[in-house]
Amino acid sequence: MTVQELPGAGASYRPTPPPSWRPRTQAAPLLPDPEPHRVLGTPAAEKLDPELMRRCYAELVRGRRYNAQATALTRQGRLAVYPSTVGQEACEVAAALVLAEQDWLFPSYRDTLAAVARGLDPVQALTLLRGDWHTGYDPREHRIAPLSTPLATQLPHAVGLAHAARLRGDDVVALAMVGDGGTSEGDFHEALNFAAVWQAPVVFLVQNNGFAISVPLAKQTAAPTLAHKAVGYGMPGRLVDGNDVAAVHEVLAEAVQRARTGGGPTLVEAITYRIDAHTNADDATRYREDDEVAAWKEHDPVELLERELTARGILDEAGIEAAKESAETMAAALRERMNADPVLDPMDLFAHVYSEQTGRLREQAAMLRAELDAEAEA
Amino acid sequence: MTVQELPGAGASYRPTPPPSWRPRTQAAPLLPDPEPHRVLGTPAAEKLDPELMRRCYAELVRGRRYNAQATALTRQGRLAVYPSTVGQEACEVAAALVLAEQDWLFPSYRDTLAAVARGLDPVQALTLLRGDWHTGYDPREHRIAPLSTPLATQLPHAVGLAHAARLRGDDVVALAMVGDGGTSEGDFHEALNFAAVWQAPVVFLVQNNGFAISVPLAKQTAAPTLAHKAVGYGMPGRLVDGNDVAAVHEVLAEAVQRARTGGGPTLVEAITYRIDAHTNADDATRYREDDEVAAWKEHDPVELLERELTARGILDEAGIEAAKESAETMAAALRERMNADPVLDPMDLFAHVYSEQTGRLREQAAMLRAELDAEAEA
Amino acid sequence: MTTVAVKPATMAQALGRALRDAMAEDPTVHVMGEDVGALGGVFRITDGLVKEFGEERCTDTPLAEAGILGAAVGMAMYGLRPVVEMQFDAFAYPAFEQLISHVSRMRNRTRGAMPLPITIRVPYGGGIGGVEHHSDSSEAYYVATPGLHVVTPATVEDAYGLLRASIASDDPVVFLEPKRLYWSKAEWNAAAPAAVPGIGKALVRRAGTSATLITYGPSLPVCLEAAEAAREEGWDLEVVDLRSLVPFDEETVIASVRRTGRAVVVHEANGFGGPGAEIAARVTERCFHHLEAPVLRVTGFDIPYPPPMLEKHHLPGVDRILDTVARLQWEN
Amino acid sequence: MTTVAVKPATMAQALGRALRDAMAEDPTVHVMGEDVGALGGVFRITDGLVKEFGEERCTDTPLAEAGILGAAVGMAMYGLRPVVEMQFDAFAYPAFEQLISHVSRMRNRTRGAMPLPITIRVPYGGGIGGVEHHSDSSEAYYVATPGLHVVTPATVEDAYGLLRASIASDDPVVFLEPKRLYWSKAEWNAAAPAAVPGIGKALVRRAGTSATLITYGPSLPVCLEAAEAAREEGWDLEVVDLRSLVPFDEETVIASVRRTGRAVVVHEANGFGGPGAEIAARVTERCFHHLEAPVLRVTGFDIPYPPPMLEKHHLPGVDRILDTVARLQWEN
Ligand SMILES: Cc1ncc(C[n+]2csc(CCOP(=O)(O)OP(=O)(O)O)c2C)c(N)n1
Ligand SMILES: Cc1ncc(C[n+]2csc(CCOP(=O)(O)OP(=O)(O)O)c2C)c(N)n1
Ligand SMILES: [Mg+2]
Ligand SMILES: [Mg+2]
Repeated sequence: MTVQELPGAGASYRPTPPPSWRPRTQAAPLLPDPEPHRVLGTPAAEKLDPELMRRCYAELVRGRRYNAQATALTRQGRLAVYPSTVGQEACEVAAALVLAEQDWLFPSYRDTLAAVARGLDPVQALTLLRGDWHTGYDPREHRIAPLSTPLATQLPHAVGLAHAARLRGDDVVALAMVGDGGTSEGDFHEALNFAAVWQAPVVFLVQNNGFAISVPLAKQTAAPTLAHKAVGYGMPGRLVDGNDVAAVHEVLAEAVQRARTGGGPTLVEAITYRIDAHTNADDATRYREDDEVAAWKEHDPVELLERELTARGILDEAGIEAAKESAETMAAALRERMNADPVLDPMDLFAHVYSEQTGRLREQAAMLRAELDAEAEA
Repeated sequence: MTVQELPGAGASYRPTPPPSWRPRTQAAPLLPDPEPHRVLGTPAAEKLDPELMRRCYAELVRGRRYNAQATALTRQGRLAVYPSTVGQEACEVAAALVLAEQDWLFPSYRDTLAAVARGLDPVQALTLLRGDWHTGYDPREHRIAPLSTPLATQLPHAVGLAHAARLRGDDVVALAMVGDGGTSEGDFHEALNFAAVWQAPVVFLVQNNGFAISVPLAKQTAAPTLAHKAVGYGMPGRLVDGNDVAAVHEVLAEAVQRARTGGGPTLVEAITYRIDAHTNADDATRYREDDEVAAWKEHDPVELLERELTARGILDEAGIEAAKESAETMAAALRERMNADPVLDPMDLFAHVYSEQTGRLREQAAMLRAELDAEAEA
Repeated sequence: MTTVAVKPATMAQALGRALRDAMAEDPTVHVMGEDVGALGGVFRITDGLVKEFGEERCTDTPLAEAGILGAAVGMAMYGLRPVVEMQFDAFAYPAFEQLISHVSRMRNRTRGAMPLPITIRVPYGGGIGGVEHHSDSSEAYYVATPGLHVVTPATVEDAYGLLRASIASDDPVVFLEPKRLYWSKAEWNAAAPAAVPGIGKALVRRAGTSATLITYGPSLPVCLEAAEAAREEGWDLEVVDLRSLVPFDEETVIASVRRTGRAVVVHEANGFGGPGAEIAARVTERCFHHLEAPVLRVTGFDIPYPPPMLEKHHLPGVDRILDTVARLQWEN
Repeated sequence: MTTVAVKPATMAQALGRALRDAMAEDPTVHVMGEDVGALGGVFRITDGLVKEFGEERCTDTPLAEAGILGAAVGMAMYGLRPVVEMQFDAFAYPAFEQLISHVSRMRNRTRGAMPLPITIRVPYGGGIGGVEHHSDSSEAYYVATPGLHVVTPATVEDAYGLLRASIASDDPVVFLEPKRLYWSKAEWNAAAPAAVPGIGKALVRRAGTSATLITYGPSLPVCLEAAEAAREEGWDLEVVDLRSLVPFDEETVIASVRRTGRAVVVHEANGFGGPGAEIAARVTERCFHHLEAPVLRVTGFDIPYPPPMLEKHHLPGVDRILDTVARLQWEN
């Protein structure tokens, strides 16, 4: 066939999309907010739910106290390590309070506070960090997945669980937490993509606290914001002031509602700051300036809320005192209970590797048993 | 401290970004073209470079013939497997021609044609697929990385190489090819993120041919387009008609130029279609309709260009014949050379595992040597 | 369903049937992976499942192995029983962090509260002329990971029985399918296929007295052939099919070796640090005074898997097995 | 630079010095990883490098291990010599596909045209009270991957010497750093630190006649302590430090075992499918008639790494080593 014989040569070729091409959605999903969303200190604060805000306040105060107590426990050798969430309490608390009873929380290794704010016994939340067994609670009982140390690996779990629940017809939303650094991992990408393709009822909350240990955000990404990453998966992305508990709660509540009603996943980036070092073992002076920390302390999540609520008459002196007191009670109990040495059974090492012990494990267990007996005799 | 003592309580709180927050770039990077970019059949075709277009045409014809020949070789048992690029020749050819001598190409397992269009001996390009040694050429000599079978794994290599070249002050751009399916892999994400953070001179070319083996794009992503993924890395994303060689070349050339001049990476999505089955071993009728294939055949990259060039007088009957003839010559030579059994030295199995053979490998080599000698004697 | 009497079936068919039966019996069984839907998998093992059970139970996932396995973890956390297909051995590597850090440890991490009954099907091994990355024998990685079971069938019957048992297990199972046996045929009663009650039992596939060949998966037919050929040399070889590498059925193996006094381990995987090392070390430990010669190994060389045109030199074959048997110090 | 005479140094300091010297000598050496810059790494091994060599030679990467190793592959393809830090053992798992499918195979794939001189530093092992995922002994995975060298120092001197040799190697090296020896001290001549000419030579760290303890990395000090304690029981134990698992210096090990007639392999990694299996199998193969007893192993149990409060029960200790030595059939 020569070109002369071709039908409609040249100009008649229509510049339309090729046959089976179509954009996957009609338009690009909403681009994230250009500025972090805020409620406190803005006119939107008029509509705050006093009951919810009082609960948030109590949890923030408790959370701050919990952080202080946990860090103190590291100094006393009662915790092997503690990654503090001082400065990030608004995210932790909002993530916990926004979920319904039947929903699931997928915390990262830093997020013990979210688990505690959800109602988990602080001692159970800290079991791992204490050097005790890897998980201190039954995840199914609390609908809190084990704290995930390998970064971003919990995100596909959240997607799978939410997907499974929907397949079974259950009303369950999964909220998964991850840090700014964790967004660079392949698992972040794969999880968000699966969630969007499956329209799974998941909410991804990125706590952008400015650092992955020592690595600042500028070395982690060149994106305008982390929320912009949502675009590439075809899901909505939201940007929120992570120290404004009302704003975080609002944005997460919308996302949870979207997920619950079949609207699929949402990526939320909360801008916050890690006031303490990465963990008690870290030396933050190596990689950041005190000035920056001081400036962020002026934007403290507890104070922001306290100021707003007192200004609006939602909170009074008595309420503040009551919150403090309840926090002290929690801290005292925690301190006391953590001061007792936990009793671990070495034989547990072999008890849960498989549903049934292999011959090899039985043999090894017998060896350890004999050693322990010999020790006890000596 | 009570709330009364707090400075500027309530209304005076300014809704500004928290202290160290700033968007990483002033604005979101350019959103990808809403429609695939086109040149052929549009007014933009006025400005086509005749010389370049004639080269493209010759390579397209050669590429089509190469594909046919390679598929024929699978039927004759001369290739173990062949993933055809019939229908995708415009992408393959443009990717090859857009690069300068010193630049690097990172092909996926499907992209032998791009390597051939870059000047690689077709027999060397097909060595792997023939069942012969894993790589048939010296990557450094041709600046073509080995064909990458594990999907998307070549993308971080391209980033690292481009970064290294820039560190050494060399003018080198790396162009990495990947399929629509490959964009779901974690390595895609990590590579694009590294490229953007490092502002590495890399161009990522996604050939969206509608399928990952049998899995259609709709099960792969919910993004508006794959080009939208660029947004989340803070790099420009472009969408182009992958069957319009002039458009692909133009978009890639811009991206290569941006990379070369320090502008960092670009993600290009080329919308195209795999006319043949996934490989000769695949049965495409299991997962797609003939109608769709037929419609895409109407949007054939070779015909589109031929039509445009003849309409514009850039190509005449003689030019068409010459291209065909050169393609036939290539095919005949390829056929003939592939008909000879390659001679492999079994002892090569041990020769390149390490720079120096370990004792264990020497022992194993001796064993094989003895077996071969015994066989030869028998 | 019409009754099908004993007639030849392929291992691929038996595997497919096992999936089908498991899904039919237990609504929590979900099959997922790349191309498992309309295509039926690149080896057609999942053929027909999407038609019978729908896309929700047999799901074509995005192309991302860590995502697939990670999502399966979440599904199992919610009480489902995912059966994941990894398309080829080497394409399971991207999922290794999920596998090692989560799949193998979730039960232990939660003191048994959160078992993960996930079956990970991995077509493995060579001998099919596959180009690079399509013929790895990756079992050493799985074997070295506590918390996983590692199962591999060598016969049509076991393909069905062991896969059923693996899916039924409350523990994660890496189910290694010997690619080159997919098309192997045997008489098989498809009307009443037999499940294997549990995993962890080796079988003596051929009784013998001179020495024991210890093997599994793709190397079983090679060993049986070698045992036949060995008769000419005057050796009566016993052949043990491990069927699962974890649990490793020491008792069966050790009983055999104590009987024969000599043993050779045969597998395709690289020798150095391969499963044969564990088997040889353990058998020696427990049979030391019964052994007339050290336990030897016939394995793939310690090299990356070769290109198709050279793979025959790499794979353990009858001759190499016989040569090795000959080195078992018969003069003693 | 002021001359520093022989004085105590930690393994961490020696490793840092090795990196510094390698970078100073060879401008193609680049250090990269998470937190290797301003922080100097979580173990401070890279402390000071960014100040001396700038961010381009000592680079804080995004948090993505496959990306780090994949980028290093590309850099090595262009002629650089990347030294990658994986922050902890378990956090190297996301990079396994890059490691197995590319790092270990690129040279072989290209018939030697494209070697990848990459050093991958992996802090490994337990005994530091690390919470989950911070104490894995992952060497079995590396050992089972042809194309990689696997090196691990046990002394301050070797930390320097072997790391220099690894960086100098044209092959990819997985350099396993025993975490709990980071702060171990020894007299060391920092003014003239000695490079090791090449990797692959084991060392007899203690001569003895009764039996050989074969070990490496974190277990060397434990074995030396056990050897001292064994004197009370009347055993004079020889202790061999492998220093590299690949290449495995068979000759040194075998010479020792042939001399002593008995051997115990000691390592922290899980026993089943661990490196000790290979060592035991091979030593037995080559020393069969010299052995008075089977080669035994003292290893971590076949379980996921335990929580800090239980790790002492898991780790091979002096008593368990002596108990095992006692099982070497002395009555014979
Ligand atoms: C896969 C993996 N790689 C590395 C680490 C080591 N690590 C622990 S926390 C951390 C930084 C995490 O930063 P980010 O995600 O921002 O969370 P943040 O600590 O700020 O809460 C790193 C690198 C890990 N836990 N997992
Ligand atoms: C990591 C990995 N997983 C799975 C495969 C098996 N596989 C080979 S090609 C292919 C589909 C690739 O689709 P796409 O990326 O769209 O490229 P195309 O084949 O269309 O060129 C798959 C799943 C692989 N090669 N690598
Ligand atoms: Mg952070
Ligand atoms: Mg495709």
